[in-house]
Amino acid sequence: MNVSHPLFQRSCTLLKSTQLSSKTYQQEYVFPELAKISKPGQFVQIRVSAEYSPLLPRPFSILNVNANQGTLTVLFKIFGEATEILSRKLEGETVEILGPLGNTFELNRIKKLFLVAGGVGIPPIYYLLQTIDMPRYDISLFLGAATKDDLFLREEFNNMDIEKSFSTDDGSYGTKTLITVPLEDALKRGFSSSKACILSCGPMPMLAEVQRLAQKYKVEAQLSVETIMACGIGICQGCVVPLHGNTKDAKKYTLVCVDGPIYSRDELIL
Amino acid sequence: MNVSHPLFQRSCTLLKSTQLSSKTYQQEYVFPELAKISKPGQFVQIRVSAEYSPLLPRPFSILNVNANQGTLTVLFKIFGEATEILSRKLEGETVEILGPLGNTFELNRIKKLFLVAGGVGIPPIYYLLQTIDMPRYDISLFLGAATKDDLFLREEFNNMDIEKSFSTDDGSYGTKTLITVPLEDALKRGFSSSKACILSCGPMPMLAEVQRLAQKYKVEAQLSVETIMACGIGICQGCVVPLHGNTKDAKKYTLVCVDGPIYSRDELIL
Amino acid sequence: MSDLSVNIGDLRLANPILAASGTFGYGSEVARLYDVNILGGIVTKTITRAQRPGNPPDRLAETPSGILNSIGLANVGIDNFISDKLPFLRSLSTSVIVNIAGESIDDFLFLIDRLEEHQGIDGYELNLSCPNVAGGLDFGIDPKLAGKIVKETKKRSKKCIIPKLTPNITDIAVIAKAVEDNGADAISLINTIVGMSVNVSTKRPKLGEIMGGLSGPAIRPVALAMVYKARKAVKIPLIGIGGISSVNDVLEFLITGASAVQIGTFNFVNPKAPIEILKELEQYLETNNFTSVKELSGSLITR
Amino acid sequence: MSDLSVNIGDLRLANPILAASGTFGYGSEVARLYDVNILGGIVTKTITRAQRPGNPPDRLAETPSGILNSIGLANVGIDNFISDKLPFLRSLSTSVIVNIAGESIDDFLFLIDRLEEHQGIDGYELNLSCPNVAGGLDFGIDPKLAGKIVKETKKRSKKCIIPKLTPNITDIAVIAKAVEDNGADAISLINTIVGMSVNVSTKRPKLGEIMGGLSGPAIRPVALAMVYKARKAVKIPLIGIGGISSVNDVLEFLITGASAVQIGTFNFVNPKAPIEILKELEQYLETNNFTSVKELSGSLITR
Ligand SMILES: Cc1cc2nc3c(=O)[nH]c(=O)nc-3n(C[C@H](O)[C@H](O)[C@H](O)COP(=O)(O)OP(=O)(O)OC[C@H]3O[C@@H](n4cnc5c(N)ncnc54)[C@H](O)[C@@H]3O)c2cc1C
Ligand SMILES: Cc1cc2nc3c(=O)[nH]c(=O)nc-3n(C[C@H](O)[C@H](O)[C@H](O)COP(=O)(O)OP(=O)(O)OC[C@H]3O[C@@H](n4cnc5c(N)ncnc54)[C@H](O)[C@@H]3O)c2cc1C
Ligand SMILES: Cc1cc2nc3c(=O)[nH]c(=O)nc-3n(C[C@H](O)[C@H](O)[C@H](O)COP(=O)(O)O)c2cc1C
Ligand SMILES: Cc1cc2nc3c(=O)[nH]c(=O)nc-3n(C[C@H](O)[C@H](O)[C@H](O)COP(=O)(O)O)c2cc1C
Ligand code: FES
Ligand code: FES
Repeated sequence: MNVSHPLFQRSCTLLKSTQLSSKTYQQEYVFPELAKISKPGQFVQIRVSAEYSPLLPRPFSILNVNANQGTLTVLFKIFGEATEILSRKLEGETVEILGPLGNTFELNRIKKLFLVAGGVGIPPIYYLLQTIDMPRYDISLFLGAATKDDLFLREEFNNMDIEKSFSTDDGSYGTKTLITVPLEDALKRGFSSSKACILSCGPMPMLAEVQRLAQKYKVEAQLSVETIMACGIGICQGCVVPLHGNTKDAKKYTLVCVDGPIYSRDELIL
Repeated sequence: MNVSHPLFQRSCTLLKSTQLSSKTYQQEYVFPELAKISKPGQFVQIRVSAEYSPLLPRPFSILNVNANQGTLTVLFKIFGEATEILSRKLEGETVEILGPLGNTFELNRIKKLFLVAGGVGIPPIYYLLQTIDMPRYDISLFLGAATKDDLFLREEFNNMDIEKSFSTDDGSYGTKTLITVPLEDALKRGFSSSKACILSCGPMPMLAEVQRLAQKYKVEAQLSVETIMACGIGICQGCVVPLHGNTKDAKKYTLVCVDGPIYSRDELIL
Repeated sequence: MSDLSVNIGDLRLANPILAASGTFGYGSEVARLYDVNILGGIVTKTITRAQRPGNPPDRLAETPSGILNSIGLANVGIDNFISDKLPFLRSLSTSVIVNIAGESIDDFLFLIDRLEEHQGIDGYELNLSCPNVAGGLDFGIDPKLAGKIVKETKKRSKKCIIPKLTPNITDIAVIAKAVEDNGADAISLINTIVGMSVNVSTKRPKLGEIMGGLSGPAIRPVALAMVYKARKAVKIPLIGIGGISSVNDVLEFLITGASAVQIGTFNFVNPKAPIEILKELEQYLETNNFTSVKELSGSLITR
Repeated sequence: MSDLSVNIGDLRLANPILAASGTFGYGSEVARLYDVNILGGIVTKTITRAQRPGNPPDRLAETPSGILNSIGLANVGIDNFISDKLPFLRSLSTSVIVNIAGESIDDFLFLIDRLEEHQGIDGYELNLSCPNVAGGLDFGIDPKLAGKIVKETKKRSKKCIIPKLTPNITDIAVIAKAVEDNGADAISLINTIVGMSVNVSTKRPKLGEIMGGLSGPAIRPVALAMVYKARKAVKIPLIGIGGISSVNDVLEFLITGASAVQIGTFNFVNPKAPIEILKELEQYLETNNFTSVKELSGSLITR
């Protein structure tokens, strides 16, 4: 953990709230300090209410920032109480936001990108695509979700000049299959192992399968995981995932909030 | 306690919310079952939120009902969390209301009414005046509050053709004195003891002084008290006030929510 | 329709949703709002030998997701209970469990003997959170005393004897075991947790008695852990109590090992909560294809 | 300006607001957000002899106005603490209290001996909620063992020794008295309350370890009652812990008899909570004309 990495907490005004689908919202907040320094893959902790319920802030990936206008955008799906309350915030209201948190993707020496995202794992991949010089890379995008509604930002992705493949569990958009199926097809087709990397973000079962495929096809991978968090800054020790390379007397864990959320291919037991 | 007394609980729509002063609101709710049967002095329990905070419903006196339109009106001052949340309700929103609760004033054989109310004790007195045939009584009204803003409904009272006296602690409206001072002046002037009665509602210290004066000037009184409540229907035993006539081994208490909130002059230790 | 009935010793409850002692009066109060026969059972306010006026006010204070009370077992006493309250309870088709407390074993036996003379009672809940005047401490924290009360009361009645345990204890399993060993038909747990709150502007405790009992959703995780520990310690049925506010909460207790539950504080928040929750429980069982609610009890997967 | 300093044994804290063990890491994490020297003191995460990876996930679950955790004393171990964490702590001007735990008295003494070799430590908090492997139960529930740990550690260090008590006990006064009698300089209370929560859709406990510790506003009334009881039992200073979220909560603990307080769970809710509360405390003292915060401590009016 890099202690000198700057961190900010402040009350942020909601500038714009857009309902993307029945359960999905995109919200833009004023947070100039963060907008200047955040990187793709990082997240923020949002405290949705000053009450005791929900007590803890909730982690959300950064979908995008606008450094000039000093704004931060997140995209979220209503799961439970906190996301429900957040969805009802009106423009002009404020929430406490802490960030930027966590690490970022590493693109050194990489030319070929397999981007694999599912559900609420889509935002970090979107943010990444906003920050890189797309023509410099050979990009294949794989987006999956339970249903069309959860395939967030599909229009924006459709407008990008990259190779893409969409899939849904119910076939309501793209192919009716798990996203890891077209991924494996692509991996089978071959790639330059030294310059390729899978970047993936999504639910644990999806990441586990991506990990398996990356190992099988011997391609590097960076996997972004989600766990239950309390503090987001390494002080509660709550957000752990088991690491490979356990000694025989004790398991080892990593703190997702400070050492993650992004891990290289073989680090985690998923 | 009269078990057969009808009682209703339902989700009630807020029809109209009016801010009377910086901290005071008047709200009209749809509650036809209650509007048909409630009586002056009775109250309702309002659960302001479905969350755990505030957990308990809060008691509010009935300010008025409109049996034809099936509505209930309450008037409240922002004290803490529950009243704050209630004040922010928008027309069309719903809250759970339970009522009618408690007993009512008894006007049998009474001709001369001394009505003494302070602060949030004003609503029951207002409701009473809406229901009685005013010309049949000789009415002297004494309204007191900390400051002008808390002298709720003073315009409405001013429009009534009865004798009135206003006082505030800071002199911002009416006389700068405690309301019990003009009351004592009036009692000194004399009245027909057998047909007179003081009806009073307000903070405990005011009620204690009204009790003292009523005893001193030998006039009947009906005093409406407030305590902290949980259930409002006699099942928690929380809302007690000590009764006179204690035996030597144990104090006796009365449940304000079912046996009160209105008690005759000498019943309570105030 | 799934079978909602559950067995507590020889007592068959129509469903697992009961109203908790001290939060439902003597049944008649809530009967003004709904047909209380819908409930699986009613546990009365604690009845003592003599009428008790209870503690001086204030008796209530709100805390985060909970309430503190210091009612002090205010109740009408056994004589008034039998003459004024029992007739209504007897008229009900739902199960009636009378909660009793005393300051000595003799008190408990006296109360049972008096109540045994009357019809309409389906079982006894022994409130062991009452201080034993001689020893100075709660009956519920002394396994020997708790066991003895159960053993003696069992001798006086063939009805269900259900000790109700206090959570203010180092190891609930010890007491649970003691009452099981002495013949308890079931165990109710938990009673309130000792708590306190201060009015900062007056510098006085918010409760007249200084300390009181904490109840409500705040204590639910504590209650659930105690049900879990008791479940591992004993085989008799458990009745889970503490902070239940929704069908989800009921399911947590049943899955953890309770056979039935009691709803306490939430009767004050929403008096119709027990019947609303019962309806949701029925729907849950239907949707999830349970033949009987009994299948849920103890279905916790721990590995 | 009112005097904010308080004394805990020989230790003078600049103010009564401390960060609680396990909720503030090793100090450096929160230093990214504000100058931690503003605090009255920092209590480190519990340090053990060996590094501990802690319990399997999930380690956290939210409950009404509280959270459950089953971190399992995950910590870097004494060696890494001394080499990697102590240098930063030593650089601070605020008081540093190192919280230690062990499975035997020997472990505690070993840890103290190692730490005594180094500068920058102002006191030790003894986490007595750790299970004593031999006896199987927490040190904190056995007055003899708790007393003995205090007595032995006192022999090894001249610094403040502050046992931290568990609330999962029948009578906190007994343990408080035992540690006072054996020379404790102060008492911290309370640690978390045993609790549990179940994921109804998976039928599994929400925590990997099944049970965990409840903290946050939900437990505040319980903590306050324990401070009240301990205050009546002992004369040494008390450090109040449990659900503190605002200056009002701090005042409740001080009035009830605590000399200082620790903020735990609220560091997760709002990492700046301790310094915001401290500012409000200063304002409160000014507005209410207190010369010193010490005047508040134990100012509860009970009649
Ligand atoms: C690093 C990270 C980035 C995330 N990014 C996004 C995002 O960009 N968009 C988005 O919609 N969601 C994102 N999530 C998930 C989001 O945090 C949860 O959906 C949210 O916490 C649910 O809160 P709730 O109160 O609405 O639901 P709850 O009722 O609390 O829970 C619903 C589900 O969320 C899980 N959950 C609850 N609390 C937390 C917590 N503190 N941390 C993680 N999971 C929790 C629960 O286990 C449960 O499965 C991210 C999570 C992490 C860890
Ligand atoms: C029979 C009765 C009739 C009332 N009628 C009115 C009315 O018409 N208009 C009005 O503005 N207020 C009325 N009140 C007072 C009103 O109930 C309180 O102002 C309200 O409960 C405060 O809630 P809060 O959460 O806003 O404040 P809190 O922060 O909870 O408390 C503020 C003050 O209200 C007291 N209080 C808190 N909870 C309760 C409770 N459950 N019952 C009673 N007092 C409580 C507290 O002791 C404190 O002094 C009445 C009270 C009673 C008992
Ligand atoms: C106001 C109040 C009064 C209570 N009185 C009694 C009582 O007389 N006897 C008893 O055994 N339990 C009594 N209890 C405890 C409840 O029955 C129940 O065990 C406890 O409140 C926990 O459940 P809850 O969180 O659902 O309220 C009382 C609880 C409250 C809140
Ligand atoms: C995530 C977490 C980790 C904790 N770790 C420790 C610990 O290592 N040692 C300890 O003595 N107490 C530990 N505690 C207990 C706290 O220090 C504190 O006593 C308790 O949480 C009550 O205070 P609170 O309600 O303000 O959190 C921990 C608490 C939490 C929530
Ligand atoms: S969320 Fe607290 S350490 Fe990661
Ligand atoms: S408020 Fe419950 S008995 Fe009166």
